Amino acid sequence: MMETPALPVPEARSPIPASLRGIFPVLVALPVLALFQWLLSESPFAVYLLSVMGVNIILAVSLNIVNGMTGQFSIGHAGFMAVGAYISGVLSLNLKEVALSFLPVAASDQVLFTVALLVGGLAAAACGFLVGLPSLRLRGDYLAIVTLGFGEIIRVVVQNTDAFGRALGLSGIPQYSSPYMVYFWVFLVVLVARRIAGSSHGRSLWAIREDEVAAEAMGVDTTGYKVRSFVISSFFAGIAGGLFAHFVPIINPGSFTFVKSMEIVVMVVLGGLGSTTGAIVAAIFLTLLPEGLRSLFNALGTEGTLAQKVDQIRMPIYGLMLVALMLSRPQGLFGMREIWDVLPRWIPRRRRGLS
Amino acid sequence: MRRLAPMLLAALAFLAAACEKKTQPAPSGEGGTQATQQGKPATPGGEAPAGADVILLGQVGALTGGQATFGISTRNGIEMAIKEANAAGGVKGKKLAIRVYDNQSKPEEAAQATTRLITQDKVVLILGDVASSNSLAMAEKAQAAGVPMITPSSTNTTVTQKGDYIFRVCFIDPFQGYVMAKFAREDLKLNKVAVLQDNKSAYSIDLSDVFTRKFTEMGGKVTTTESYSQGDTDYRAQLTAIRKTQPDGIYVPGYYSEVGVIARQAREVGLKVPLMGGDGWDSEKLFELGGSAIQGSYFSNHYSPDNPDPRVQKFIADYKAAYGSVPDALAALGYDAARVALAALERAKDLSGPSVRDAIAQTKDFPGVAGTITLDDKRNAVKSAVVLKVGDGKTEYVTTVNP
Amino acid sequence: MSAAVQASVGSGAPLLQADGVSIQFGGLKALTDFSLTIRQGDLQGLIGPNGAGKSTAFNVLTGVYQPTRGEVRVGGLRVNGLKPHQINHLGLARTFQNIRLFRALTALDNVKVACRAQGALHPHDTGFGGKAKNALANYRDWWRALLLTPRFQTEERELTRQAEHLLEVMGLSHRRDEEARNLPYGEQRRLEIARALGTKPKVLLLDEPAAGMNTREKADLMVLIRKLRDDFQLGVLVIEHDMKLVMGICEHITVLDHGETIARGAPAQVRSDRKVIEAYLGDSYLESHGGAA
Amino acid sequence: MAQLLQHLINGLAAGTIYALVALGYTMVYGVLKLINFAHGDVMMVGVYMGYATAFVLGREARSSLLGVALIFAVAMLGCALLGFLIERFAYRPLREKPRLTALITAIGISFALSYGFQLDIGFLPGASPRAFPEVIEPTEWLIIGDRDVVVWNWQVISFLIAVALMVGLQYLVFRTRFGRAMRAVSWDHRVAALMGIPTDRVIALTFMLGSALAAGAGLLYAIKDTSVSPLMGLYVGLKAFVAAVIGGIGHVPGAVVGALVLGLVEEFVVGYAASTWRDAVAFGFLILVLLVKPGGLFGRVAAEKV
Repeated sequence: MMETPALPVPEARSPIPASLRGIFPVLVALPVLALFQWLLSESPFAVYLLSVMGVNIILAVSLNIVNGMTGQFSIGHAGFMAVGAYISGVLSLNLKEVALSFLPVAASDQVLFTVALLVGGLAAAACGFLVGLPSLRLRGDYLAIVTLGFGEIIRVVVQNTDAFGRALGLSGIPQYSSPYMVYFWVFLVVLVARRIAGSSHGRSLWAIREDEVAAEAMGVDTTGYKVRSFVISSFFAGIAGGLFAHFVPIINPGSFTFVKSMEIVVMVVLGGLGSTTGAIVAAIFLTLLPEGLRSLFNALGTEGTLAQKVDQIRMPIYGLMLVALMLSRPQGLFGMREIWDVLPRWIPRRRRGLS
Repeated sequence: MRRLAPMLLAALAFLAAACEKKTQPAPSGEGGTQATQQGKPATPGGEAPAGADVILLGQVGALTGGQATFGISTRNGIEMAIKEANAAGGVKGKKLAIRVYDNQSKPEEAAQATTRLITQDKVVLILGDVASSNSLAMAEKAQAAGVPMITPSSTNTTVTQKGDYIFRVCFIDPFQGYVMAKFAREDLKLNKVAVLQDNKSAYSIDLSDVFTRKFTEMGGKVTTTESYSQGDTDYRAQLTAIRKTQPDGIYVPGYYSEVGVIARQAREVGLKVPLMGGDGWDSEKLFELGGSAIQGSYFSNHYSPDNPDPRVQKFIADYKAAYGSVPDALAALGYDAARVALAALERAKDLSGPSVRDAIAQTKDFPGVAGTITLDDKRNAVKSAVVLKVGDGKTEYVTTVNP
Repeated sequence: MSAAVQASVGSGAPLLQADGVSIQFGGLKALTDFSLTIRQGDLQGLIGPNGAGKSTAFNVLTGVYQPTRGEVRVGGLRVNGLKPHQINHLGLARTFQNIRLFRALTALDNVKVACRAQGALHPHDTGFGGKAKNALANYRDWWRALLLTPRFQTEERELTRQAEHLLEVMGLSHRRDEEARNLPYGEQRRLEIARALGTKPKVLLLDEPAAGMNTREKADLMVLIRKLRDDFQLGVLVIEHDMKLVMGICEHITVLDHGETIARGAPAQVRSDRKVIEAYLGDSYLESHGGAA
Repeated sequence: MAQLLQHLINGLAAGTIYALVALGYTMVYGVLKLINFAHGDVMMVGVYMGYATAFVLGREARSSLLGVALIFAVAMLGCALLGFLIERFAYRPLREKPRLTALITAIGISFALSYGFQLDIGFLPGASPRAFPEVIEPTEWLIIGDRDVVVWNWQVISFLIAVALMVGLQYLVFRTRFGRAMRAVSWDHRVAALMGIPTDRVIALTFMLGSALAAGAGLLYAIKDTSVSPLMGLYVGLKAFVAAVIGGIGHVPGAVVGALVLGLVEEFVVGYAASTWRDAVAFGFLILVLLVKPGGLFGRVAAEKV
């Protein structure tokens, strides 16, 4: 029989006192992230690649809340990312000269960076609400096309407003982002996704995914919950956009096309709809794959014309690989379950039911 | 929530109150990156792998996506220059190799590929992209790491302003826009001109902005500015709107992939006036796509293909033999950029970043295929531009405009 | 069930009342002039041949369809135009004709979804104020869930306890962590009832609960329904084809045919009603048996 | 006034092309409830097949009636085969799986085709745009005023071909046995199977039909706008999908109306308002339509059977 999806109920006595349980994971994470940042500081390529990977993880996990847990179908995630990127980028550009008097410059930069991120995230969340509300009366494919439309409208708006740098894009945004910051937010989004999944709100989202009519009859305010899942997911997409804007030298509309939205949807489906760890693993895999293909082809020798064409072959290979994966494992890597449900028996796992 | 809201407001108010001008000025224009050194790179990142018998160059270009055609032409031009150099014994007695990465026409991919070239592949020099936004992303990373970079065809002024390691072998938008404005006003004596730009391309927008400003300064009038997006193939709506304003000419600073079809549809909609454009027009495909409709139009370019200079004709013949088609401006610029780089590498006392940078800066009257190249103090190429008239299957030289 | 509804029920208003309710889909008159009153402790039946409009009546009462005429009142409060979840919060729960469990969730989670969804503290106040209060209450709940506050943890434990109790009542404790889709048919039926009870209803609407059961299971079900009514002080309305089952447990029966109410009253009286026999067994039966029995 | 007429003609011309591609989307969606994102790229492949045939035929042979017919036949049959292969090997195994997995497969195929054709290895054409050989000798068919409004012969011919294809499809869907079977499958393919309808064959045929239509549309598009490139499928495919949704996805006549409306809206936005905002207005219009009529202009929102 299929193992049950891990919707743990935090009722078993856990060693940590109840009041501390909420912030305990955060306390653990901070030193770990500091170590992680120190390890990476001397290799810029690792820093850049891991930052891109972190942003992709945030996008995948946040989209999983809408496409995975609530069973809705959004292909406009890059639009929310763009809102976050441009709003926080413009804010940082204007605050470039400003510093908080009581803090050393580096610290005040980080504080202002966080403020810019949050403003970007909230703007994206507001867009999530705007797009979420009217379109939630629509079913599946119609909702998809409305979210797709939203993404395209944002791209055209950005392309035609001077404040956003039009087609050239916005450059000179202070590069405040660092792996520490990126992975702090990765940690936050995973924590939020897991806490939602484990809570009664998460169960209501699952109910909507399984059978919306039955959920409504059982007292779940389906429209309200769908809007909330949209708002939370687009907030984190905005944060991901903000982080992206602060480590990429320039952002322009070309980075937020509907092809980018589709790449995020692919990560969520590949990881398994509804599985947070699945989304993480898929995001890591699909970020490192292109670089891996490059290293592989470089190893084959740099002289031949094949080496020159190597980078062109990546995209068709990516396409065919998707088809193969979907045919071999349609339910995605982990299906609806988390990694600790799928691991083989001999790996010691926490007792059932402990969150 | 009741306790949370007042706390938040207090924090915001406190933050706002505490803001004041930063005491020490933000790091100079280079925008010191958080992760790596600020301003002047302390340790040059680009020192050659000791003792290696191969000098490795890097190129990042759009090999897939909307601008694949331009990226591939540039790569072909560079590849040819490298092959010729290797045949002639390489540089400093060492063979040359080039590693080409695709940026899918996206700036974040360009930055990622550049960082990989610098830190993993340890390239000595980087040849930059066509699209200005991608080149800007690459310039930021190259400057920070102290690796010299030459962009063959990014014409946006801000690219070389990123720092002293960033060079370019083509002229910049303000000059090219001025060239066509002057030509339209003085040679063609046009009074009313419409502009049709590609709002997805910074090159096209910059050229049309400069043209509009310069043409109006010289007493002309720009009747309307319409735009299309790269990838469109139906421009009849824009052209019908332009026809209503009865212009004497239309400035279309786009790429040949779109301009050819625009010319056809302009004639179709009844616009007989001459079309004008920039170096983005220069390609054999212009005649194939434009057919008879494009004839009688003018465009500014780096060089004239029927320039009798033997080096130019040899380049065109070799390119045609190697790739089966006449080289376009992007291939020619790619070829020149590579040869400027190789000449600099030969001149430089060693392969470290600063010495190669200084060698490139000394480029003076370099006999490029696409015009003689002299780099000014802002590291832009001081080149004269030629204006060509589109004939039946080939272009005719009209005039030269010096900077 | 919220305080306001308790207050009005206390004053003797019926738990569920529909009077003169009609529904038309385009030309088709699915239901005409349907009236029904359920008080606490009632165990009523709603019968009729296939396509008589029984399920349509159910869907009108629970807010899935909006009536074109007439009014539906739950605990004395008019619910026309309310969404199903708002009506549910007023104390009206239902099961479905073809089982609609949350198939991938465990039995426990199926019931917990229903238990938890009582978040709306002011369901009757459907004006803008009510909506704002609900939204605020809900966002505060989300914050508690995200911060995993102690209060949230106790709430979750309480929910689990309630759900486990309901599973026990319905004899499904051994299926606690089993996915709903893996349960045998009879148990899925019972899980649906347990889930409905999770919303702490005052009125329970059972849509063909005995469909697909053998006679022994039906007998057990009859006992169970009566027991639920007494233990939870419910008003129960059952849709059923099986005359024996309906006649067995229902004290009052409403008969529908082609959307119209053709008979209403005690089981014995309805059994002998000419129109009911004609509707059920067709005219031939009447001729052959020489009019009413 | 002439200006308005010219815009009307341009808009209708663009609309007919969108219509033919949108019909493919709607038919496939009707039968399989799947948004076939690879549909635009199948059209692109058809155009390149037509390009190759026209090249082989040589200058004079291709502008003869037989030549044109041959080019259309090769492209449409080739695409029908491609459509069959895609459905048979990529979509059929996933038919019972959640719809999102089939969609990701479609995205995978779309990437493989569009980026694959950008390579210039072997028979693949390479990235640079090409001019579709002149198949119909362009002559002015109708001129109003001194060239205020110009209608070209090929515009009329392609309009007639498009209308012929649409009428043919309409006849096939609503008048033939196969059409009835297709509609039955679109309502509920499980029940249709119980009624003895060979659902697999019907779905395969629908795919082939949709792909062939797309090839036809692609050729008319290439004749209209001359320039042909591996990414043309992506751009036209998206707009055609929007048109199909405006009309009510799954509703055959709706797709045509949606496409014509979209073509005209885009034309008038560019013609009279700001051309930079064309895409934003197109999508804004779509969202507006969906807000007013959630099922699209003709679509019916299936009342959930409780």
